[in-house]
Amino acid sequence: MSSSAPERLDLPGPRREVSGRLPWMLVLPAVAGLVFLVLPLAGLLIRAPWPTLLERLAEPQVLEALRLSLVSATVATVVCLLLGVPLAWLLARVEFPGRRLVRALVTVPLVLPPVVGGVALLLVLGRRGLVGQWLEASFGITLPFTTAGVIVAEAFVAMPFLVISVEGALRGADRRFEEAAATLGASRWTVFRRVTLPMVMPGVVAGAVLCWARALGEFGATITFAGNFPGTTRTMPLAVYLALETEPEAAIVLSLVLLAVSVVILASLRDRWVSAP
Amino acid sequence: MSSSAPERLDLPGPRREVSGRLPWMLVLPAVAGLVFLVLPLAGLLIRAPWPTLLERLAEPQVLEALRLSLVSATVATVVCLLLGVPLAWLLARVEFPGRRLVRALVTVPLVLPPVVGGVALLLVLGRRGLVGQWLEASFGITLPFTTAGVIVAEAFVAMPFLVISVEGALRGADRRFEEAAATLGASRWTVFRRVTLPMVMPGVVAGAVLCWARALGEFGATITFAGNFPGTTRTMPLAVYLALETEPEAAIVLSLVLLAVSVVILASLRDRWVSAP
Amino acid sequence: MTLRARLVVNRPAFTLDLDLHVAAGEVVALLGPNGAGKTTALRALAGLTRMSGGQISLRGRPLHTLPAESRPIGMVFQDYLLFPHLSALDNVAFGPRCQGVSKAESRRAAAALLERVGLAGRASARPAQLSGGQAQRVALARALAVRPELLLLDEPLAALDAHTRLEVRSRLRRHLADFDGATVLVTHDPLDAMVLADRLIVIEHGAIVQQGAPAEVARRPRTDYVARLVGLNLYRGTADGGRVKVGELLLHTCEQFDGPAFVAFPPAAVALYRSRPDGSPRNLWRATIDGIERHGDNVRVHLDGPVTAFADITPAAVADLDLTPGQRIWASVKATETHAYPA
Amino acid sequence: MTLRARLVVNRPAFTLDLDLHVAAGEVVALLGPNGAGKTTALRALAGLTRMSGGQISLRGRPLHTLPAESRPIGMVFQDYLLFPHLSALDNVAFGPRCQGVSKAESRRAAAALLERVGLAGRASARPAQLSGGQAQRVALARALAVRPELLLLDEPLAALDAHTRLEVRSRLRRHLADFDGATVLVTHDPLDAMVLADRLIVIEHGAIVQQGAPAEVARRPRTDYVARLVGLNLYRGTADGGRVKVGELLLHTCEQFDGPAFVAFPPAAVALYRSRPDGSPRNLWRATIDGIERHGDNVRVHLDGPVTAFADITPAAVADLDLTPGQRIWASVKATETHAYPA
Amino acid sequence: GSGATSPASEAASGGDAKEVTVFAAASLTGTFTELGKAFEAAHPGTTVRFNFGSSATLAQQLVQGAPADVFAAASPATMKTVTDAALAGAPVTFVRNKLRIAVPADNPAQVDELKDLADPEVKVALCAEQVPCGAAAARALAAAGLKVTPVTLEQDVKATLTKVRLGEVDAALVYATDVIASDGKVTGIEFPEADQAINDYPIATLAKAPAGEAARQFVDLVLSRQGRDVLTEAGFEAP
Ligand SMILES: Nc1ncnc2c1ncn2[C@@H]1O[C@H](COP(=O)(O)OP(=O)(O)OP(=O)(O)O)[C@@H](O)[C@H]1O
Ligand SMILES: Nc1ncnc2c1ncn2[C@@H]1O[C@H](COP(=O)(O)OP(=O)(O)OP(=O)(O)O)[C@@H](O)[C@H]1O
Ligand SMILES: [Mg+2]
Ligand SMILES: [Mg+2]
Repeated sequence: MSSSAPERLDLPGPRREVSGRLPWMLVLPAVAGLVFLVLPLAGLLIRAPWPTLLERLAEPQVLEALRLSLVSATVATVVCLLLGVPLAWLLARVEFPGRRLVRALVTVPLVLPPVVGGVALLLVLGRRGLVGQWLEASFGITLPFTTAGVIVAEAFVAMPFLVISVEGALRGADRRFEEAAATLGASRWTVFRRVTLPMVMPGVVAGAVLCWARALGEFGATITFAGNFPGTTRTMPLAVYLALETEPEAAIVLSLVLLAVSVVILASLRDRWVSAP
Repeated sequence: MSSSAPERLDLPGPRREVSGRLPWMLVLPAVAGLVFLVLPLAGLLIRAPWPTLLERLAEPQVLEALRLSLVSATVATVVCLLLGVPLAWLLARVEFPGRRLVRALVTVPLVLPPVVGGVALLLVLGRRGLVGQWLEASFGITLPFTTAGVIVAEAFVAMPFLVISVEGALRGADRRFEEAAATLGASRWTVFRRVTLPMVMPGVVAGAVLCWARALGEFGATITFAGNFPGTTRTMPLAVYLALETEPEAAIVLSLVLLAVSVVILASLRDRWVSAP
Repeated sequence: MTLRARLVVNRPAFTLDLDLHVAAGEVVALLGPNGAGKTTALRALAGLTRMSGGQISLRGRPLHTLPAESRPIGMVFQDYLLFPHLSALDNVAFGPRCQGVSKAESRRAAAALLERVGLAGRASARPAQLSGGQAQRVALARALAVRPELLLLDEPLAALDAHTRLEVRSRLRRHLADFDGATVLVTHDPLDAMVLADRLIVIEHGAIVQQGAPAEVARRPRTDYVARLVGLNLYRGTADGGRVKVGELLLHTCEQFDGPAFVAFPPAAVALYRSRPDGSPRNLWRATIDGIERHGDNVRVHLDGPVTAFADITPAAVADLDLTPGQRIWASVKATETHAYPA
Repeated sequence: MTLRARLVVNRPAFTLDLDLHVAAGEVVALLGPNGAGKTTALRALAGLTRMSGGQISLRGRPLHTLPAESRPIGMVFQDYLLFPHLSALDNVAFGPRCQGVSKAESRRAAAALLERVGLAGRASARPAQLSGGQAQRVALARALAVRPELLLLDEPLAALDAHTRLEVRSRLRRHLADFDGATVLVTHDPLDAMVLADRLIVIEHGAIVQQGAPAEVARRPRTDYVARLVGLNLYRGTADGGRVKVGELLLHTCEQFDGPAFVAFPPAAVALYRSRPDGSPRNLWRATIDGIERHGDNVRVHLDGPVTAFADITPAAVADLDLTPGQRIWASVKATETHAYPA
Repeated sequence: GSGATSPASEAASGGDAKEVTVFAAASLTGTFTELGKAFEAAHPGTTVRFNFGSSATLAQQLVQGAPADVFAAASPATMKTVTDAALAGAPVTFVRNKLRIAVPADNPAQVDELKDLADPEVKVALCAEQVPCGAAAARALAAAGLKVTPVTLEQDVKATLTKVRLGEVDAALVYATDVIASDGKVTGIEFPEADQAINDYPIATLAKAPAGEAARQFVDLVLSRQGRDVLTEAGFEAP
């Protein structure tokens, strides 16, 4: 026996996990949660006017809104990454007085109804706003009614998602690797860039996905702050809302387009990023 | 010298960090991000009608809406935790065909404009909806226009935040601790409950905070699916919406109340939870 | 036989293929250089690494079809893996709790085990507050707490200081003696292996290269790795009566046989001379000094030449001979200290 | 003096207070039982643990005012802490990169260092794909790559197998010999300490209990921990000429002096008898056998009685005397093997 | 709370209706709340519960089976969605709303009449054509033969008004009621073409109104002299 050729294991099923049976205590609620999230989508799919769908998709206005949505959500996510990851680092790694309050303040745009968020942005960055006045006088920059305004509104609403996800990831990361990097002469910036950031990359990706998705679906703050004009500020959610006023079927089609595009993008991107480290 | 009494270190500043100077490459964008998130709040504060604020706060309708908001957001968060944490576990720990697609589908409620989300919920859970019909016929349960409906709408919109945060935390966690638990005879359920969950608690807390805050600010899906009845379904964001119709100043006051309450709750809760492990 | 296993694990640049038979109450030590596959073998036994083939049976029941949590094993990991959110006591009580023992009873048992490893006073400490060795001892207690039928230890004593090590080693030895299941122990320390194990299995590159009783392995190493482990110079050659030809060199030995052979002699048996000696030692060759290092109370000299060898000499001899690296020198070993055995 | 430090760290249940002076080119080994504070002392030197007091100066410049990244140190951690997202090569190249060396140049230097620790073939492996000992060697290379003035090693050889250990130890020794900075090394292995260090510092409970040249410490241990480390039986008593009173027992020694004294003798010097012997040994007492374990080629017998002691005897002697735990027996040591020195 | 069953079905199960559920356009929030109080005073024991929202959302809810007694919409189009589904009886127009040019109190662009809006220097906000105020604005501009390029097409009239209140735009076309509700922060300018673009507000009782009789009584109140006074005071015009 001890010199027999290695035998193949006769295991039940092709993908049997080493660590045992799946616990129904977890699988049951997980499936329930999934159904809860996906079922309403089924409702939309059933109601969608399939015959006219293709023809509607060909409308240039739809493509324009879609393009604008994707571009502005992506740029907003980049802005959020540039500002939000450092902010998360500050909250997770630096002790300063009032940190608890600051951490709670970061969630403000989440709690604020988006329309009020838009009003608040107007009060600050609008033509007569605190900072907006000065921006216009000094640099000739006006944000409302421009694509830049859409990005600002989306970034404002979506950034908390990024900050909170990344902060959670940073707190969960083993700080001793950062210590090891420090003994190798790495400044805090280098530590952040070459050790901390790569190690919390799954958290950053998760946060960026949340942020991007939230920006893509943003409606209230965008229309309030940036307005709604085809080509410059009318993103898909705005088009959907207006369609809802007159023909709900069209709104469903537009929503499905938005969903399909985002699901395809997320499904093709996330696993590659997430499984990297 | 070698036998001198231990001398106190003469360090500059009271809280000097061991690991060196703060890198401006991080602090600068962090502060910029913070200002960006908090400045609009300042705009609201400046515009708020302070003299009438207190008297408005005493209105029973405001307190009612606030109570309803807090209760429904909290119940929705509990629902999301019960369903969403297992779902996150499924996505992070179990290999199954189509996992990538499922992971992308989880973000659907994020991308869907909330009003369309509300319509979708009506299509499925409404009185004439796919599941709603059956719920009413079999159990006499109707969800639209009830507080339960508010909770359903909020949970639908907020759950992706929880799922994605927790999944990120799970992927970041060291799986070898789970292996160690398995060798000690722990079933996957026990491993989850006693090892995985405590280790990713910061991630779960971050997710729950996001989820709660998002549920608290939820407007579009709620008004569409649950309507806007004082006492049962009129949460603060709906009250803000109506106030915008009649007196915009009142809307700002109501928003500030919502913000103040949530900031106080988050500031008092989160650090305690987060610093536990 | 309690444990009969054939472990096959294929990895891109590595294949493990071992037969492992451990009797009830027997302690088998797995030795081997870094990367030999010792940890992989333990993980396969525990059900943590999927086997590409083979099978495991414990007391006649198949084990490889069970998930890790249903295998009656206790395991101590190379880097402890104590649960960071639980106190030392709760780490140890974890296993019994999973087996359905009541909370109070589990904690009592855990406290008793912590006492046995000398950590009664640190029961409430979190792993992050324990020193390396304390953590290792808690991990040991945690594995013992499940009363396993098969105990797997991945370098259980590596992080312990000499003092504690001695104590924990002899306690572990006593526990293993009481223990009627099989034990597989991975260690780098030949002393641990000699003291704790009834049998040694030496693996290199995923395959067994030598096994046997500790004394047998120590006397007759069959690979360079084992020879260094037990502190012998080892060569492979061809025996022809009382002489073994190793490369250019002809070594005289006590044993008489023909055919492929190993020859071994201890570094302490090597004598060094500045000029060619006219004495009785039959085995004499010219060598170059490659390096000199302190080794315990003696000095170990690395020799290059027709064979590479270590020689252990006293510091006084180093001074007398005025040895320096690069120097040419004569080395000799008496035939009576040179042992040959069939390869 | 290159390094002069007074390290004070206060923790709730632990205080570290050490004076540490290391000359240029000197290697100091920090020994001590688990939890003595060795890692804490290294972390304080590296700037990773805040000191409650004291100061550090290296080549006359104050070090304790610098953040960790500005201190010219290299450190090997007890549990490696290799960056999981970088290959072995990039882990080693990390330090030079931080010092502003170009990418290509850093990688060349890193490849050379990996070669030196025998891991040229695993340069592109991620830490998760390395075995324990491979990881340790990469960590060593990573610390050497920054060309530090002060090298801090927290058990750098603990996870290496005996074979590799010998090689890496002698390479490390050569590197330390070339190295003109100060080295502080934490180890549990007396052999590592003896081979690598010019001076030993033994700490217990956060304070120095003994220091000196390895041979001196080995000959004249001053605490139980050190005695076990170097393999001696040690007692404290009062000397009165050539005799030392240890509790009830009077031990005769070669040395002559008065006052508080330590007495030490090796386990191998203890002879055991079934009945009271009528011989020359002057030091004789009645003992109980507390335990017996294999110890290398010999057997170590644990004795209880007026003094607790270890005796090393041959397996043949065990068979002759038919020793069993619990048995009463006579133990003796010759006065010539019993050394006393002032306490 | 009382969340398990909807307020309307509670009323229905009570047999003798004690509760009237009114779905009303958000622009009716102020006036209908006042009328509700008056109704409750006149019919002791009966309560009126309002569900204010965008007319389109309300119509959607009704089509999906929402239990309601009365629907007051801000446009005939949304009412039509409901009547087409055979959910409501014949609707009656109870008020009309006329457009005004709204400018910030300091009128920075010196706008006095409709054709000033065509000046490219003037930033104008209009409602989107999909919502009633946008449709009305389009009709008015068409009647005047003007081509106006707005900077934004808002989703509802309040959002349009907000832009004027905060001075983000120089002018906008909104309803007279909105100007009156703005408490002087916005100035309203009447213009003759507004007569071509009047918006009708229809009201109807729903076919399966659980409150039956009480629902009709509420509609009667809205159409009564008393109702008309409350509505015209807020800026609405009688049909
Ligand atoms: N997760 C992994 N993926 C790929 N290769 C791996 C992985 N883990 C280990 N290996 C490789 O498998 C081989 C065996 O590794 P293993 O950890 O079993 O060695 P070991 O004998 O325990 O060594 P050590 O004494 O250093 O702990 C090594 O070549 C190692 O590089
Ligand atoms: N983060 C911490 N918080 C509180 N106590 C700690 C912490 N880290 C270590 N200790 C305690 O400080 C003491 C010294 O620990 P240290 O790690 O320096 O010991 P050590 O000499 O390195 O031991 P070992 O040989 O086991 O590694 C121990 O009692 C330990 O329990
Ligand atoms: Mg290993
Ligand atoms: Mg240590």
